[in-house]
Amino acid sequence: MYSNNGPIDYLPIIITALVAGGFVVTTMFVTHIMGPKRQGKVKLDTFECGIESQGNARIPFSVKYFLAAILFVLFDVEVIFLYPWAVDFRNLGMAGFWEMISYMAVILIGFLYILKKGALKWDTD
Amino acid sequence: MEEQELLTSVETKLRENFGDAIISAEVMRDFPVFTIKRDKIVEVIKYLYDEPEMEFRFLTDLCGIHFPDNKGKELGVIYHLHNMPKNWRIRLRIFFDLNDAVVPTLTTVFSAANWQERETYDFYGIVFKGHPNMKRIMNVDDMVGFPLRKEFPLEDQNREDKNDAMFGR
Amino acid sequence: MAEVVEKSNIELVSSPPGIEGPGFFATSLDKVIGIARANSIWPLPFATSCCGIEFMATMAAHYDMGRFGAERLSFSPRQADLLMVMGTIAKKMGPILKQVYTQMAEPRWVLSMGACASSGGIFDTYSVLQGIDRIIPVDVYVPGCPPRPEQVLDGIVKIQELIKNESIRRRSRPEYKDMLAKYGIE
Amino acid sequence: MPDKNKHNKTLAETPVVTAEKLEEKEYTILNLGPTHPATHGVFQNILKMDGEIIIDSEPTVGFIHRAFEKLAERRPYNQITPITDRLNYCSSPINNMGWHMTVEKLIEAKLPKRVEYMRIVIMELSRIADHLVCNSVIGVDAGALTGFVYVFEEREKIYEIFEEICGARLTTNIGRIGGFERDFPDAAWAKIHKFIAEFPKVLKEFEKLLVRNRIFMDRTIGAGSISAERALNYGFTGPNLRAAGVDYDVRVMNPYSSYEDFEFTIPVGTNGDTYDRFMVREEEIWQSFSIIKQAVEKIEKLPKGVFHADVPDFYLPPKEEVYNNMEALIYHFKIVMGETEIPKGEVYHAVEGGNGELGFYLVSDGGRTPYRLHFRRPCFICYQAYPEMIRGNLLSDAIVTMSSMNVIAGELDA
Repeated sequence: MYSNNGPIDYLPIIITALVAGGFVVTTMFVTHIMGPKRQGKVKLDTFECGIESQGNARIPFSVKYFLAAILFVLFDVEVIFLYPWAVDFRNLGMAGFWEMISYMAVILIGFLYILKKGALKWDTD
Repeated sequence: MEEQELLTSVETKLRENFGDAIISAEVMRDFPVFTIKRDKIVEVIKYLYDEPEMEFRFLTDLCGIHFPDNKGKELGVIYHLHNMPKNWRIRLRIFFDLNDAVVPTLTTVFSAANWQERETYDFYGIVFKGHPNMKRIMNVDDMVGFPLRKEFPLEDQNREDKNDAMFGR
Repeated sequence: MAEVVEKSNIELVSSPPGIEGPGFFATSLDKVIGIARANSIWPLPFATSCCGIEFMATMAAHYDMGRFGAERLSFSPRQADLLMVMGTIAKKMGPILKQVYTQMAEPRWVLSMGACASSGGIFDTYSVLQGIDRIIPVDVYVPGCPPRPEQVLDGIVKIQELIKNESIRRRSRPEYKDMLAKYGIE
Repeated sequence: MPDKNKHNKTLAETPVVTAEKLEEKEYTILNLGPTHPATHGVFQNILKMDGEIIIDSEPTVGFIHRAFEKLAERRPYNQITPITDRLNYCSSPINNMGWHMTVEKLIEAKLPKRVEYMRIVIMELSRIADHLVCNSVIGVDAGALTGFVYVFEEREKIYEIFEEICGARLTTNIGRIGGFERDFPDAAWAKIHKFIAEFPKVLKEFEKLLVRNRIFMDRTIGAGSISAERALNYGFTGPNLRAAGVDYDVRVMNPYSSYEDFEFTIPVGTNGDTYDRFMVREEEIWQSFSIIKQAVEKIEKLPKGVFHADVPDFYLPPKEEVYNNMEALIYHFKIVMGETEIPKGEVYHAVEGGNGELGFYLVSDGGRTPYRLHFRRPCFICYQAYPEMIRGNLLSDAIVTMSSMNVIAGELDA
């Protein structure tokens, strides 16, 4: 059932990678050449709806922004590990199923902890 | 008609409490109009606000006016008050000299007066003493002169393509 | 069923002039880039007053500016090609308009919609800037107070003509530089 | 007073910014500047924010100040109507007719019933158009764009009715002092009947999209709320005041243009937040719709052909008379040159505009042009309360609050 997959079978992947990478490189190269470059002090200033900007943007902001972002990354990585399982779902059978359930249970406990600690509560100051 | 009765009732009440501060009282079209001395205006309005029979609890409008030709009383401020439950509307007017255009502010009684006083200052140069943020609201902050005074020209001055011959000036 | 009109009146974008032969077609790079830019304008709606509401009608489904490729509005000058100044520009607004125009990426065009933006309109008063061409260069003026949506679309088509026939190197030529220097924009 | 806004913080609980408190905690300053899409063009707010919660806001206006009042002092009475179009340009017929009624009050002109009913049809149509723009833009600012596109199609139909009558879409300059410049053409009546037949279906669709929509309710309930007592102190009128719970409507309080012949109810909200303003406007559209139906029935019963009152000093005689008989020619010339005698006096007349009580305070010294004309602009007066309404709310609530107050730049910076 398995064809002896020699290196030739990876050709389509290489072609798509080349096309994708090539598209990005060429468009950046072409726009860099085509676009006229007129750098002026006012143009490089930050856009503040038309008025000069006062103060700088580098001031400490509250931690809940960072928490929301990092927790998203965490649960996103968790979903990535489900993909290989989903591909081979039938063959892994019940054993695979219980493994994944225990994997997700561990992360669920972490999620409950987050909810209890109120890390995602947005309205508090 | 009922404006007349409203006029007499409000006038008698004001005359009792403020005596000579009420300069004149008459009915114009359908509005009882009172001309009041400048320095008593906020007390009169506060009295009309608190008095149980009067209860003028709504400031409809506040605007300035400029009569260049009656000396000593060039600038004026006009207040429109409204008693909503009984639907009574009255107009109070104060007039004062062009050079000491200072009027006590009404923001202590009505927050609605905040911007309207700033606009009156912007247009007529009438300073409202005690106003939290007394500066121009409509025009550029460094504008010289007060545009709605009669002698201020209407047209944009640095416009060179409009020769007066065509406009009969 | 209404009988089908043989020649449909929808006029497809005509291909640019070029040398045609069996199986190949050659035209200048300017033309191709011009068509690409003309049919994908990202307008910045600098809408201040009544013309802004008429612009909403132009963008809505009935007159649909999206048919001309100008569907995607960009409110930041960084990704805008066309600055559409709509409505009265007071003297207080002048520096803001000039700042937004200067911060637009090249190549940029300006469409001044309405009599107020083009020449101060009926408001010849102390507080109104008598026409935005006193502070920024303008490519197309659309008359009217407010102009009908069809007039605005006609202005957009005129801008598309300008874009199609513009050479790529115009923006780095000296004439363009000192034209902008006249407005104090370096 | 709604004790809790949607982030269950009362106004008292929100951190009041005192000078020393400011120093010890660094607040982010955000400039919600003039060219921001949600500010409908021309307002600037410097927001002092702690994270997402707005502590204080400092609005700047006047970016399209066009000196209406100075301009009005230089124009004869007939030429001021085009200026009033550009006050609240979402519903310019209401401003025009407000101005005409002020002058009619000055010269004490009596209008025939038919003219007043025709005026009511036009005013209610433009009120529907104004509320349609405002409600659909609340949807756009909360993220629901489809409502906007569907509802604007109906608004185009209202524009077509205006076009049939006066030739213009947005800045209509409709009507004259004393009535209308011409009778409504039959095409206009046909379009009005078609509008009456087709409009409810689309409005129900729009309401189904937003009114019970979970996301929309979460976004708008409790956002930018103001209490009735504070709203009255800030001089609110119109839908913003009615949403706070006060049933004040100029059409009912001092009926003008024979509004007393119609039955319509005044929708009133409870806690004056964005959702209430949305619902009050939505209900007002239905009420205006029923007024239009009643007015059209009443007009059909009245004799045809009457479309203006007899006001010789202001109403231009028809062209065929001007060219044929001497007297009409003299009147035409006197009106255009402004030689007709205009009574002296002070008049204040208020009209229920799209955003509230639109007042005209006219001082006339008998001259060719008004001596002083002051517009009581509801937007200008109610936008003062914006900093207090959004304190303690999130930035996204501030955006929705601004569009729900329907602040129109032209009316605000007159």
